[in-house]
Amino acid sequence: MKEKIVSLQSLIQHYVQDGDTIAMEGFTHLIPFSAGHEIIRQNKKELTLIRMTPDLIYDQIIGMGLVKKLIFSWGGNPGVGSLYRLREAVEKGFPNPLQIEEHSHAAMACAYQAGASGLPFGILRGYTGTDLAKENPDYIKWINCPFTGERLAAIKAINPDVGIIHAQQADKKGNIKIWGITGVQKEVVYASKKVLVTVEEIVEELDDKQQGIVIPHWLVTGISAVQKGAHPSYAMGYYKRDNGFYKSWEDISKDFDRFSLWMKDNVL
Amino acid sequence: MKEKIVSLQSLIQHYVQDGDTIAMEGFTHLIPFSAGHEIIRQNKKELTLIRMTPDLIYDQIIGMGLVKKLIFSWGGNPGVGSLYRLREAVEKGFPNPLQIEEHSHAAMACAYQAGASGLPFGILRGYTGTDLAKENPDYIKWINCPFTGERLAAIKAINPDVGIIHAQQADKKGNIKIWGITGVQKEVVYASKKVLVTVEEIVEELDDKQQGIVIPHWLVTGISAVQKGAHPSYAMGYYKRDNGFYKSWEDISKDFDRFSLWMKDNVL
Amino acid sequence: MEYTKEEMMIITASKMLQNGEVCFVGIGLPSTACNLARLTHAPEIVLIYESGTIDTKPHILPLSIGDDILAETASTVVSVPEIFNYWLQGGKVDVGFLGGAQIDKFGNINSTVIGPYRNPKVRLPGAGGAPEIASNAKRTFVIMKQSKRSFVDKVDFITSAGFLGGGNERKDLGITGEGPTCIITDLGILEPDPETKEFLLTHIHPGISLEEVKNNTGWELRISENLKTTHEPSKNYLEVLRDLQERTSNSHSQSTL
Amino acid sequence: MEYTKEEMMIITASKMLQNGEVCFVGIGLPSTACNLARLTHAPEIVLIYESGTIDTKPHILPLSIGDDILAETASTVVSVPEIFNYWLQGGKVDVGFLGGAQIDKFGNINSTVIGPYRNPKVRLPGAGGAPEIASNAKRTFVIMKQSKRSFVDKVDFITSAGFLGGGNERKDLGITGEGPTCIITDLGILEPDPETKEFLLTHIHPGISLEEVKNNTGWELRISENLKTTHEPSKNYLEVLRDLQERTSNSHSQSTL
Repeated sequence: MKEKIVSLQSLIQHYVQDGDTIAMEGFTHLIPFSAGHEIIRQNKKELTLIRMTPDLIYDQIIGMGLVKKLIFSWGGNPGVGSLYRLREAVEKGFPNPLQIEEHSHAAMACAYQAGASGLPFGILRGYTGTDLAKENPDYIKWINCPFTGERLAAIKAINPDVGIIHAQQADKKGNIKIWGITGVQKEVVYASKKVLVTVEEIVEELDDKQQGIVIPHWLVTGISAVQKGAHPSYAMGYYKRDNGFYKSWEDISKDFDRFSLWMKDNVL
Repeated sequence: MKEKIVSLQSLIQHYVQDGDTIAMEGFTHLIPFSAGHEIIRQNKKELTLIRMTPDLIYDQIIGMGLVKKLIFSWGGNPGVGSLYRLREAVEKGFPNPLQIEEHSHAAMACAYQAGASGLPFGILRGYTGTDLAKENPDYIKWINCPFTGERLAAIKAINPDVGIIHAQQADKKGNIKIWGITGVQKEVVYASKKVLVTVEEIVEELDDKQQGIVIPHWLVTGISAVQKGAHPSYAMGYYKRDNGFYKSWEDISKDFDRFSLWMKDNVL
Repeated sequence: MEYTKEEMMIITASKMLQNGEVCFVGIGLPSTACNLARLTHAPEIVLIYESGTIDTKPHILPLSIGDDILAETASTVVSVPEIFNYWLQGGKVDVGFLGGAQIDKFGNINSTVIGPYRNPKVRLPGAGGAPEIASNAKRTFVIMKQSKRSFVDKVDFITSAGFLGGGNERKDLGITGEGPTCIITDLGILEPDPETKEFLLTHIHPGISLEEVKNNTGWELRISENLKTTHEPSKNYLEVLRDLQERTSNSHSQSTL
Repeated sequence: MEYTKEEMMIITASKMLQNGEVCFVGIGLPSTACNLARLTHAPEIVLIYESGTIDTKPHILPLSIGDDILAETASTVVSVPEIFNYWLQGGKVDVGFLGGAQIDKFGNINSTVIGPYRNPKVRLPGAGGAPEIASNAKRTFVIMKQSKRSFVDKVDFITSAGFLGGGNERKDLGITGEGPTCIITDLGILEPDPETKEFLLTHIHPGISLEEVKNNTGWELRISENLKTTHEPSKNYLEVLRDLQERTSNSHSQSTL
């Protein structure tokens, strides 16, 4: 596509393929819910999803049976409890068996950083004595510091096929501005082969009074303007986190039929 | 000392010792010239100085015979030519022999980052085939990626005894605000055992409209307000780089007697 | 003033924190205890959440680790890699404050699975920031409700290392942080034996019997020779805590949809 | 229009750059050539300086790599670790543009010492960003005045790897970037033989004799069978370049002391 700023439908249709490895990031803040919903509507399948905190959006995509593998570091409903669709997939293989690749936050941030830095791995002082390291030698190994001999963890880099984030603003050229909690979004942008961004609004000039980060336009593959595109997560300066909805997800997601109905009514 | 905000004289006297390893950073911007001059006036000796770009300030401290070792990655007068005091120390051992530990910028940034991250080394895809790596096995080694087998450089971490930076603002509590080019200042602050900061001004509230970084007060050991404390380098928002002076340094520093006279007239 | 066991636990935990300490805060009970400390005896305590919010001063408790209230009231917000690399791993955190689903007699925490890892009976949320908080904070406090199910002889899965097999094992493996120095529960306080690193009951909350504590511990709990009774919570702490929880509850029950 | 050899070199170099390319710029001649390209045929070229200034559009040339003018006209400013990790090492740079004190027939650059490293005759400024620009940019251009002293058979010190000993040595060692694809000088353009990677003269500037080029090369320079003559600089390029240099010179001669 020639145009960088397109409809959400077109953005997902052109740049997300069945079988892709996709990182949708946003640490509590700016979670790209609308983009995730469009992936569900377009029935993109056999996905490997990457996210530090899968949150409700991945619970939904997993519950819809579109995910074959999840790479993550904390899979709960923050402050509320479980992600029941994720749990059923792991505990009962329902609606599909779900492979998992599991990290700690520090290790996963390290893996993204390595990916963004063009390195095959990152190093971490951590994981010593834990079972996560013992269970997952495919992506957690040990190296010795060549100067001190100290044993440190080596974490395999993460380089998604597609990185998807939500941001407050884009200008018409496609430069992106994010402020507030920026999580690992910068790292995902640099680590991913394709970068898709939904934004609250397209502006003439990016707000340069907000402390935040700018992502230069030539790193961005495609952009779509989606108001409230992070709800029930939030977009600082636009709307607040819908903690009430996060709490109500507990009951919606617990039962598959109720979940399916909710998805039908609210997403499909 | 109980007080965090003190005179420059007191700052250097209390927190800098003979024989210390000191990093005074500021990548072209915000170079802590006044702090360096105070170190010269107080005749702190046997110093190990660390700076990516030694710049005029280290040329001066070296020329005054106070330095035993320099850790750096580019030692010139930017856009002008040589640092003659540094050159004479290396080429002729005058006024003292100078040990050097030499990096590329990427490797030195990596070493600071490792230091800031509490790691004994950082990894770099670089240095392959270069003589810097061959000549300096004490701090440049090679490791193999435990996942891909790729050979990468390992750079020994830098953790200075004292990190000194210049910033635009401090508030009364001691929080620091820096904007414009921030170089490796954040890394130096996190990597150093003591952190000294000179600032253009002490303000009631930090300017939160400027895109930049905030260094929380409890990371800062001591602060001193020094107007034009970075001249002939610059402080964005306060004064511009004195490129004319940088050019004139060529003639001042070439000849030791002229240099000594200039130091006597302008610094001592 | 009357109080619940949970209030006793939270207030006791909050009192472990000193003014001026830099504290890496987990969500839930740790966050409640840390903010209570900030609103009472430790106004200068520095609270850091793994979302990158530094020195945050929320007037209600965040539901998640990255609520807007945390960013809005922070001195500065940094990226997630920076919080883990420069702050936690870089040795800038005095106290890590953790919860968990299971803990064992050597202070190892499980927040990953009940049952076998590859075939779990219950899949829990997982590690999050805990493993590196547990290893890289200068010391850690744990706050957990005591029960036979959660205080076990051996955790099903070591998510976060305590003293591992006990004795010097943690130190010998090169883990830098001191480890869990106490477990604050709704029944008392457990602290490690200096040699074996097995957790002993060192404080019991007022009105709680030793019997009750033992019945809610999944290993043969040893009692310190020097067992003390914890101080009752004062009216002030109870009022500040209840106000905080009420403000929080009002705020979280609203959906903005 | 009359022009100097230096002008010919800078203008020829600027023409190698394509609109839209992301270019990591060294100070001095590379910076002049890159900004000239931006002010003529490549208005959308992205210039990145190692000070962390991204997509900068200075109206005068910076004297240093981190002049205020670079920060003021940048799309965004990032830290130095970020520019080297995420941009250069992360593979986001199309063209690295370098100078140097010495270059050899395989495009290896020396900017460290003349004479032995431990006992140098002349101590040069050193590496700076060059080694990783030379290895991690997708390809590199080199701009240097040609002379027997600077174009040598073998450099005294390899600061930045070109094709090392020639042939496939660079690739076999796993260096990711393609390496120096041309050396633009005041006398012509040198490009590597596809097999041996030895640099050959492929273009000669108008009015320059082969004799002069050979006399200013420290190795037995081979001439491409397909030698071309470079285009003369147009009036427009010369005027834009001279204006830029005049504005720059006026600005840099003022001391603010």
